[in-house]
Amino acid sequence: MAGSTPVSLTADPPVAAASATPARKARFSPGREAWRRFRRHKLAMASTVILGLIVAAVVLGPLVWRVPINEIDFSAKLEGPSLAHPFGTDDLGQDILARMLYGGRISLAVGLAAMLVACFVGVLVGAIAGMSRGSVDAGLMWLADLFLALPQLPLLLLIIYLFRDSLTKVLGPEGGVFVMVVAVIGGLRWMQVARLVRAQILSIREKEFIEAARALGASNSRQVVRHILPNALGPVIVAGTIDVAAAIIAESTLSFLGLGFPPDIPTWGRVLFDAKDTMDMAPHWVLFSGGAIFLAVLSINFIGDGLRDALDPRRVL
Amino acid sequence: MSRQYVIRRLLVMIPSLLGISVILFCVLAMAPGDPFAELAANPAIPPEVAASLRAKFGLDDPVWMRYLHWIAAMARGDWGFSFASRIDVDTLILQRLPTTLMVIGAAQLLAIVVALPVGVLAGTRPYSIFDQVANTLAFVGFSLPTFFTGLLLILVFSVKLEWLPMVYRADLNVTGWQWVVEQVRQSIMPVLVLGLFQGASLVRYVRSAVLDVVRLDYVTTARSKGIGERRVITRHIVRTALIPVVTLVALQMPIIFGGALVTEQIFRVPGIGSLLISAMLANDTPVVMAVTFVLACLVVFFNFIADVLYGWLDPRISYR
Amino acid sequence: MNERELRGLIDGVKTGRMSRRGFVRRMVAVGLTAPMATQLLAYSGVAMAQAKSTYKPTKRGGGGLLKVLWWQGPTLLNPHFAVGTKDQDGSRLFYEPLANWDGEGNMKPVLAASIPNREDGTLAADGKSVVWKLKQGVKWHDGKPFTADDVVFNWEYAKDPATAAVTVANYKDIVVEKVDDYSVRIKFDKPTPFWANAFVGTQGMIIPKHLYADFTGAKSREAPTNLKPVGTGPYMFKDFKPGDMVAGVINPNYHMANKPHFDAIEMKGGGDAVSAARAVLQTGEYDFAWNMQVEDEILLRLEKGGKGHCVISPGGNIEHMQLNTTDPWTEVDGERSRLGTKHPTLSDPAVRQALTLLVDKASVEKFIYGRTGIATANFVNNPEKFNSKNMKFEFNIDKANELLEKAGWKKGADGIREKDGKKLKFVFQTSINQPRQKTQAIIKQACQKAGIDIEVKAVTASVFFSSDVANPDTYPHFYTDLQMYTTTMTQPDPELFMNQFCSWEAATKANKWQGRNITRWQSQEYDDNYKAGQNELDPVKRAAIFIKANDLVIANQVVIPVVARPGVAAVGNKLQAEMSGWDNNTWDIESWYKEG
Amino acid sequence: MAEKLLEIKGLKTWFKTDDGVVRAVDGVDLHIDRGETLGVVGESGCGKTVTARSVLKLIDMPPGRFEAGEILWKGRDLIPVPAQEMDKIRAREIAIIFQEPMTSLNPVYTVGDQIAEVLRQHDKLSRKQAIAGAVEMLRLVNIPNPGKRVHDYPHQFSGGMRQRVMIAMAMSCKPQLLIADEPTTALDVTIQAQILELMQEMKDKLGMSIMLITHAMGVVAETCQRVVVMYAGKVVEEAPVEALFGNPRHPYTQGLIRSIPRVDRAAAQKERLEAIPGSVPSLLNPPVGCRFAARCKFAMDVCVKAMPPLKEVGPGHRVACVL
Repeated sequence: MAGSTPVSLTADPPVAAASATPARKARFSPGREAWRRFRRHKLAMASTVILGLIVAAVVLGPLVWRVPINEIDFSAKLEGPSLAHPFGTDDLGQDILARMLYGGRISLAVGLAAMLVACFVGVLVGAIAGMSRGSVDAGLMWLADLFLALPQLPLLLLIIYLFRDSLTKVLGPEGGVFVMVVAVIGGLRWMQVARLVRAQILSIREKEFIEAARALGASNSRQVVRHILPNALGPVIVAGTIDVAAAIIAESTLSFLGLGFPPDIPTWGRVLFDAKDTMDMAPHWVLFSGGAIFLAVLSINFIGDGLRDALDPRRVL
Repeated sequence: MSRQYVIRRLLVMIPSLLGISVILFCVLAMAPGDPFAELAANPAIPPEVAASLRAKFGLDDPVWMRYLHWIAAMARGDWGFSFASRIDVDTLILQRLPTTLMVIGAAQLLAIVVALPVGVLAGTRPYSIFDQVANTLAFVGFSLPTFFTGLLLILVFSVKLEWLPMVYRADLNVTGWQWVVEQVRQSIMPVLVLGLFQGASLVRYVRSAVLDVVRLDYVTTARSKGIGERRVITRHIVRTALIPVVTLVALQMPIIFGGALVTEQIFRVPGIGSLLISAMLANDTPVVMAVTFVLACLVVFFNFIADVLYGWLDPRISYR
Repeated sequence: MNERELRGLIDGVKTGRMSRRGFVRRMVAVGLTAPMATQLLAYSGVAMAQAKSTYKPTKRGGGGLLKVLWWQGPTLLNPHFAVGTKDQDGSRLFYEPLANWDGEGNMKPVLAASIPNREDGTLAADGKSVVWKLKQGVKWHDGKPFTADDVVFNWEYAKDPATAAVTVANYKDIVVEKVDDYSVRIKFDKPTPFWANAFVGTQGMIIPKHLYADFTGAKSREAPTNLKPVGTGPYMFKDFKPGDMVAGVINPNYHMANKPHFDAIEMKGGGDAVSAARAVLQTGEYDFAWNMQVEDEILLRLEKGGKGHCVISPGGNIEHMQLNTTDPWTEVDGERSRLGTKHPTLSDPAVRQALTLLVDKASVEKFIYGRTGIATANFVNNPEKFNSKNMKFEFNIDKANELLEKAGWKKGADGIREKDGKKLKFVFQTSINQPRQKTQAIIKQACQKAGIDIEVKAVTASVFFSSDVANPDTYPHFYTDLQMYTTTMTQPDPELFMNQFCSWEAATKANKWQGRNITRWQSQEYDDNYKAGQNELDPVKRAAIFIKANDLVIANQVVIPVVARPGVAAVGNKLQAEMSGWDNNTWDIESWYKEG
Repeated sequence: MAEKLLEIKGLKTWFKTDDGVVRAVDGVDLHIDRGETLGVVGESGCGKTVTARSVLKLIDMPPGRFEAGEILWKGRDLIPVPAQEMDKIRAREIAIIFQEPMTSLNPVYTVGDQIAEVLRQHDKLSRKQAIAGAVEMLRLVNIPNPGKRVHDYPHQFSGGMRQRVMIAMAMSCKPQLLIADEPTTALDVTIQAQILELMQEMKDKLGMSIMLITHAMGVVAETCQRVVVMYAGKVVEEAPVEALFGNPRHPYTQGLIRSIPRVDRAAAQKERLEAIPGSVPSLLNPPVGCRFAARCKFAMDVCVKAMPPLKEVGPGHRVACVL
C-alpha cells in the first residue's frame, strides 16, 4: 500500500474487509466480488491449480506410491529417473520421489505455518505500535530491533536445548520438533511485517475516513481491523508469500546445523542440501528437490499476488 | 520532522542498545556448547587444560558477572579476546571489514540498483510481459537457497568454463590495474548470488508499492501537467512508492555486516559473516558477542534512519 | 601373539631374515603402531633406517607460490596453544620440532643433529634419560642463533600451568637440563619406554626464548609473537588473518640445503571439504587440500578431472560405536548413565553380540568412506589386509535374529523384540556430518530387520564435543544407549589411547565428566593388564600387553569399531609431498616441491 | 461565428472490461468557441468526465481506447498525436482541474513545487523564478500570504484552498482552454461561489474559454453561455443557456430543470420536487433507440426503433428527440 498517499475512494467505502489471516475467513462477507476478480488473474488461477496438485500429491502420494522412504539399496545408487524411481535415487539408493512426497508434507506445513506465525505476530505488533503513541510504540519497536539483532544460531541452540525434551514428551518426537521449528522460523521473521504494517498505519491513521470512523464511535481496535488493516494489506501479503519461501529454505539450513528435524526425516530443504555436493554427477537429485521448492514458492507467490489484487477494493481492474 | 523528535530518538538508542546487549549476552552465555570442544576431543590433551582455560577466561563465573566484565571492558574500548584465535576481537573484525564492505556491500548495492528500476517498471506496466518475467525472476531469486545457486555458478563458471576462480583471496599479490581485474573476477559470483537473493524480495515490494500508487488521482494530475511520462514516473510515482520500500531497505542493510553467512562460506569470502558462523560453531562467545552487538547497533541505527527518512519523505507523518 | 613370538621376529630382523618394513607391518597387524615397532627395533639395537631423501631440486627457491587449502583455517600460530591439528599445521610453516615421524613411523631429525639411540649412549639403558644433540648453525628468522637454551625454555614455558599450554602433558612429568650449548638431557622420573613425546612430532615445535622469555605464565596471552611467529622453519612470516589466511615467504638462510623449493606459501582457510577437493582436483586452482572428509564416490569422480589425486596415510583414528554399560534413562541424584547402574537391555551379552553382527562395516567402507575409511574389527589401528585370527568381523542378520531368539527376546506385535517387559529400543546419537548420518541409516535399517528399533539423533559438533558440564548432549555424558564418533590417536604410543577403558577413568558427574572411559565399562582384568603395561620397561612385553588390551575390549563388545580413518589429503599432480599418519600434514613442508 | 477552439466529432471512447465493452462515450459531438464558457451537464455516469479526459488523452489505454471520432484542437485532430507532442499541449494550451481537491495534489511535494513544476516545464524558468511565479499565481487565486504558504504541503490546506491551488497550477501557463471537471462538487456552497467567481475572473483576465463539467444546474445557469446536456454517453440537447432554461425541448433536460429547487418561486406554492423515475441504462449494451425512452413520459415506439439524430430547432439550439 502506498504508505502515505491519500486513499482515494471510489463512490462506496471498501466492499470487503478481509484481513490476511485466513483464521478470520469465516466471518468474511460473501467474497463473490473478490472471487470474480481473483479469477481474472490468470497466473494466480494457474498457480492455485499447481499448488493444489502439489498439496494433493504430498498428502495422498505416500498412500499411492508405496515405496518406503529409507529403503537403502546400494545397487541402485544415484540412478537417474526411471520407471522404478521416477525421481531417481540418492546416494544411498533411497527413492527420491517417496522421500519428496513424505518430506513435502512437513516442508509445506512448516512454510505455511511459519508464515502465518510471522504475519499474525507481525500484524499484531505493527498495528498496536502504529496505533498507540510514544512509549508503547517505542517499546514494541525496541523489541523488533532486539529480535532483528539476535544471532540466529546461538538462539536456536538455546531454544532447542531448553524446550526440546519437554516438547517431545508432550507432542512426540516429530510433533515437538515441528512446533519448535515453526516457532523458531516464524519467531525470527515477524519483525519485517511489524515494521511494514506500522509504517502503513502511521500514514493511514491521518486519513479522513479514519477520523470519520472515529467520529462514529469506532474503538481503536475496530478502526484497525475494519478500516486500517484492509488498506495495509499489500505489503503484508507480499511479505507473507516471501516468508513461505524463506521458511522452507530456513528449515534446510536448520537441518544443516542439526537443529531441525532428525536426519532421517527427508524435508525438501534437507534433500536439496544433501544433493548439493553431487550436483554435477547426479543432477536429477538436485533438480527435483530444487524444482519442487521453486514450484511451490512460485505458485504461493502468484496466489499472493492474485489475492492482493482481488481483496484490494481500490484496485480497479 | 521536529528536531526534538530526532534528538529524543537518538537518546533512546543508548538504553535500548544496552537492553539488547543484556539479552544478547544471556542468550550467548546460556547457549550450550563450549569453545574448547576441540581440546576435549583430543585424548592427548589432559582434561585439566580445558578446565583451566575455561577458568582463565571466566567461563564458569555466573552470567551477570561475566556481563559486567564485558561491559566494563567495552567501556574501556577492549572488545574482548577471542578464545579460538587468542587475539583481540576488534583487530579480528577490522581485518575483515574491507572485504565485507567490498563484496557484500557491492551485492547489496547491486540488489538495490537493479530492484528499484525493475520493480517500478513492473509496477507501472502490470501484467505486461516485462512484469511477468521480472516476477518469475524474482521468485527464482528468493526461492532457491544461496548454497544452491552459489554451487551452481561455481560448477558452471569455475569448473566447466574455468573463467572465474572459485576461491576468494583477500590478499591478491598483484597491484594496480591487474589487481582491479583480479578483484572483479573473483567477486562476480558472490556479488551475483547475494545480489540476486537480496534484490528478489525487494523487487516484489517495490512492484507492490508502485501498483498501489499508479492509479491515484494526483498521478493523473501530474500527467495532465504535460511533464512527460518518464518524469511522471520518477518524480511522482516513485517518490511516494519509495516510502514503504525505505523501511525494507533499512532492514536489509545490517545484512551487509553479518548476515551473508552462507554466501561467504561457499566462496570463502573472509567477511564478517564467515567469522560469525565459525565463531558461533566454535562457541567463541566474545567474538559472537562483539559481532552481534555491532549488528544490533546497525539494526537500531538503520531503523532510526528509516523512521527519519520516513518523516522526511512523507510530510504528513507527524511524530509527536 | 605373545612375548616369545615377538622376540623371534626381532631376531629375524637383526639377522636380516626379515626386512624392517615386513616387521613393522606385522606389528601394526597385531594392533601396535608403526612408531612403536621402530622403537622396539631401536631398543633391541637395530638402528633407525635413514630413509633416503627423494628431494630432487638442486637449489633453494624458484618454485613460485605454493597454494594450500585448509577448510578450517588456522586460528592461531603458537604451537603450544594449538587447539586442533589445523593450528599445528599453520604453526609448522614457521616453527620446527627436534624430530618428526615419517609415514613408516621412523623418526627423522629436524633441529636435532641425530636421533638418540643406545649405541652412542644418548639413550640411557635404564630408560630414565635421553640426550638430544642439536644441529649447529641454525638461525631464528630474526638472525638470533638456535641453542639449547631455547629447548630448555620451551619445557619451562609449556609445563607452567598458568600458560595453560595444550602441550603441557608432554612436559609436566619430565626435567630438561642444558648439557652444553648444543645438547640437552631429558630426565624421566620412571623408566619411560616411549621417550619420544617431548620436542617431537605434532606437539614438539620449539618457540624462540628471546621473544617469549617475558611472556610466560599468565602473560602468555599478550606475546606479540603469538600473531607474528619467528621460528626456524622453511618459511618466514608475512601475513596472518585468523580463520582465513596464513602467508609466508622463503627463509633465505634455512638450515637445510636447497630447501624450501617454493618462494612463498599461502594457506587459505574457510569453506567446506567438498569445494576444497574441487579446487585441487577439478580446477587445479590450489596445490594441496587438507583433511578430505568427503565420500569416496565424490573423490573418485573429482580425480577423473585429472588435475590431482588423493593421498591416503594410515593413522590411528578410529570411527567406533560405543555401547552404554550403564542406564542412561534413570536419573540418580542428577546424573544419568551413572556408574554402578546396569543398562536394562545392553547388559545382556546376546544383545551386544547381535548388535556387533548388525553393523555392516563392509558396506560402510564400500559405499560411504571408500579409501577414507577401512572397515576394521580392531579398536587400535589395524589395516584390514593384516587381520590376525581373533580380529575378524561378520555381518549376518539371520545369525543376530537367532541369537536374540535363543536369548528369549521375542518379536512383539510392532516387530520390536521384547523380554520381561523391556523393549530393544535404542537412541543412537552422533555429531553431524554426512558420512556419519549415512552410517547411522545403514545400521538403523539392519537393526530393524533384526527387531531392534533405533531412534537416530544428530548433535552439532561444537555441542557434542563440548566439555560443558550443564549440557546433556556431550559425548562424555553419554545420555543415550549408543553413540558413534572418531577418537583420534595423535600419540604413536597407545598407552594414553587405551586409558579410555580403565575403570578409574570412568566419566562421572563427580569428575565433571572429564574421565576418558565414556562407556563406564568396569573390568578388573583390563585394569590389571593396563597397569602392568604402564610401568613395563621391556617394550616387547609392553607391546604384547597392549595387544591383549585391544582383544579384551573387542571380545566384550565394549565398543564396535566401524572404520579406521586414515589421513586423506588432495594433492595436485605436479606437487610432490610426503604424508605421515603419525604427524601433521605439514610435517615435511620443507621438502615439498613441484616437478615439471 | 466565433472561431471553434475545440471541436469533438462523433467521439467514441470505449472501455474493455471482463464483463464486456463499456461504451462510456458513444458518439459525442460538441464544440467550444474562443472566450466561451460551455457547460456540460448530466447525471453521474453519463460520460461527461470521460469526454473531458479524452480531450487530454488522460485515459489509460488499455483498458480504454478511442473507437471512433476526432478531437479537433484549433483544427488539428489530437487522437493520432504522439505522447511527446501531446505534452506540449497539456497545461500549456489545455489545462484541467479535477473534482477531488483532497487527492489531486501530490502529498509529498510543497504546493509551490507542484506549481513551479509546470512553469519550469513549459516556460523553462529557473528554480527561483518558477517559485516566484508560483507565489504570483497563489496571489492571483487570492490565497492569503502566498509568500509563506508556497512552502506548505497540501495536507496543510483546506479543501477550498486546495482547489484554488489546482486552479493556480492550471492557470500558470495561461492556457487557452480550462477543462473544469466538477470543480466545486466536493466543496460547500460558500467556497463554491468563490471558486466560480475566481474562474470567471481568470477567464476575463486571460481571455481563455472554460469547459465546465457539472451536475449542478444552478452553477451552469450562472456561469455558462452555452450548455450541452449529455445522457448515457450521448449529447441529447445543446443550446445557449437562456434557450435551454427558458425553452428546454428534450424531456430529459426538462426533467433536469424541474428538479432544481426554486428559491424564487413563492413559498406558498410548495410544489413537490420532481425526480426523474428510473435510472441510467447500462452502457454495456445500450438500447438501440433513444436511450432516454425507458424513462421518458412521451416515449413512442418510433423512439425505441432508432436513435433520433440532433436536429436544429433554433439558433444554436439542437435536440435529439422526435417531439
